[in-house]
Amino acid sequence: MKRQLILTTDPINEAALISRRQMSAGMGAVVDFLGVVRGGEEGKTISAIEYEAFDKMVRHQFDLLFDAMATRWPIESVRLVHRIGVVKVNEPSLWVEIVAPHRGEAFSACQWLIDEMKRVVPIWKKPVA
Amino acid sequence: MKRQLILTTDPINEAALISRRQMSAGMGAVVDFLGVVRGGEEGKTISAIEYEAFDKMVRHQFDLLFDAMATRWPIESVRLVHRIGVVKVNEPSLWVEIVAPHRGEAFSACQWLIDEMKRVVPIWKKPVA
Amino acid sequence: MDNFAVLSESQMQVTVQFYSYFRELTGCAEAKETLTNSATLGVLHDQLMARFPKLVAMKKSTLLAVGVEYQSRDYVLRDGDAVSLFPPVQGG
Amino acid sequence: MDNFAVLSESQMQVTVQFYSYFRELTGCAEAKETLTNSATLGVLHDQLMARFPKLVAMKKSTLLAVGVEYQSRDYVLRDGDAVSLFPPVQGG
Repeated sequence: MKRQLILTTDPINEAALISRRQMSAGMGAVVDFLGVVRGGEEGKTISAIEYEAFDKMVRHQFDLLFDAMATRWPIESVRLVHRIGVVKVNEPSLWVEIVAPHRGEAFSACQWLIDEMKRVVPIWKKPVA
Repeated sequence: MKRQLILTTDPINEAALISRRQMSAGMGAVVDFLGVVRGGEEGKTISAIEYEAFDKMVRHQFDLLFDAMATRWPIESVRLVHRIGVVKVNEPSLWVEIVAPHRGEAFSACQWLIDEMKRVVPIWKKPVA
Repeated sequence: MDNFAVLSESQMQVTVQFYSYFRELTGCAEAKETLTNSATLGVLHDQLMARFPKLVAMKKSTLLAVGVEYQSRDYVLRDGDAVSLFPPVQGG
Repeated sequence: MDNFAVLSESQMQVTVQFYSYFRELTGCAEAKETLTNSATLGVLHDQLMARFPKLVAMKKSTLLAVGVEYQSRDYVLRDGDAVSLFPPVQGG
């Protein structure tokens, strides 16, 4: 399973990421997820979210998650970009892509990865008024 | 809920579709699905799939599915492009996008729409050797 | 009145479209069928299977629509209805 | 040996990093703690809660890591271990 993890303070360039997608002839499904900073968190209006990461542990924990995905689903590739630092409302903070033979495993793996990320990957949010 | 359905014999231009996405400040999740023609269907090597559609009924059945989605999930927009005619191996035949406040509903709605499409929308496949 | 049979007062005519490999099973894309007034979709389906025996093997999985709506075999047809018969759909 | 206390043979020292709002609760990003040899992560946590009482309210939801791995309170620490304490994660 090919894997790519990018932690970056730069804006997420969805078009560029998509243009660099590689998939072989056996692959039938691509699921892309984009998480975008919402204008209101828990009823309060915010202008941005500041993301903090424990970088080295983030990389290790994602590696463990990718290892688990590779044993569980016949995925060809996973790519994940998480933005760190201040991300303004309406801008994406997370982009995830799964390429797999069939849609069932692509959807399952994508949702599992995001759920697990929110459980074990040391990234924290701080709303910016 | 905004809705867009495109049935086309032209190639699916993912980058152009993404560049035309509109989403408001309350939206936090975008799920894009791309279905791609695989090189082998049921063990046989193929070069393409020919898609046939009962166009008028396809549009009506998608309308019914979109109506059901609007009552079931707080989705802001659904866009679906299905290619008709001969689609070569490695080229996308289907593109679906859901924009919603949260990822749970975006994933659920996207998977539901594709499952229902495969149950009720009159489009058929014919492998091309 | 090309292609239309002369109907008695107790008869009606419907058009039938075949899709996907049902066209290969029947050898045609469209047929016109004459039925007794108020005949059901099930009666039409039986009549079509008698005329096109290769449809019989697909009986259980055949999908039936009138216009752009799915209908069951109980559906009561009206003169001029546009019926469609097709195998399970498989888009995507 | 700046910042390092003089240790007896039965003692060890670990560094502790705080993340997210734990830094605000403790007023610092990093601390050094001296412990008895073979003390567990739970002992360290208790010692930190005594030193930084605002951590007590977060006790149940505190995540503990040594290096880049999560560890339980039973984990036996070694001299020089890099420990991290943080609240539930919430990326995405």
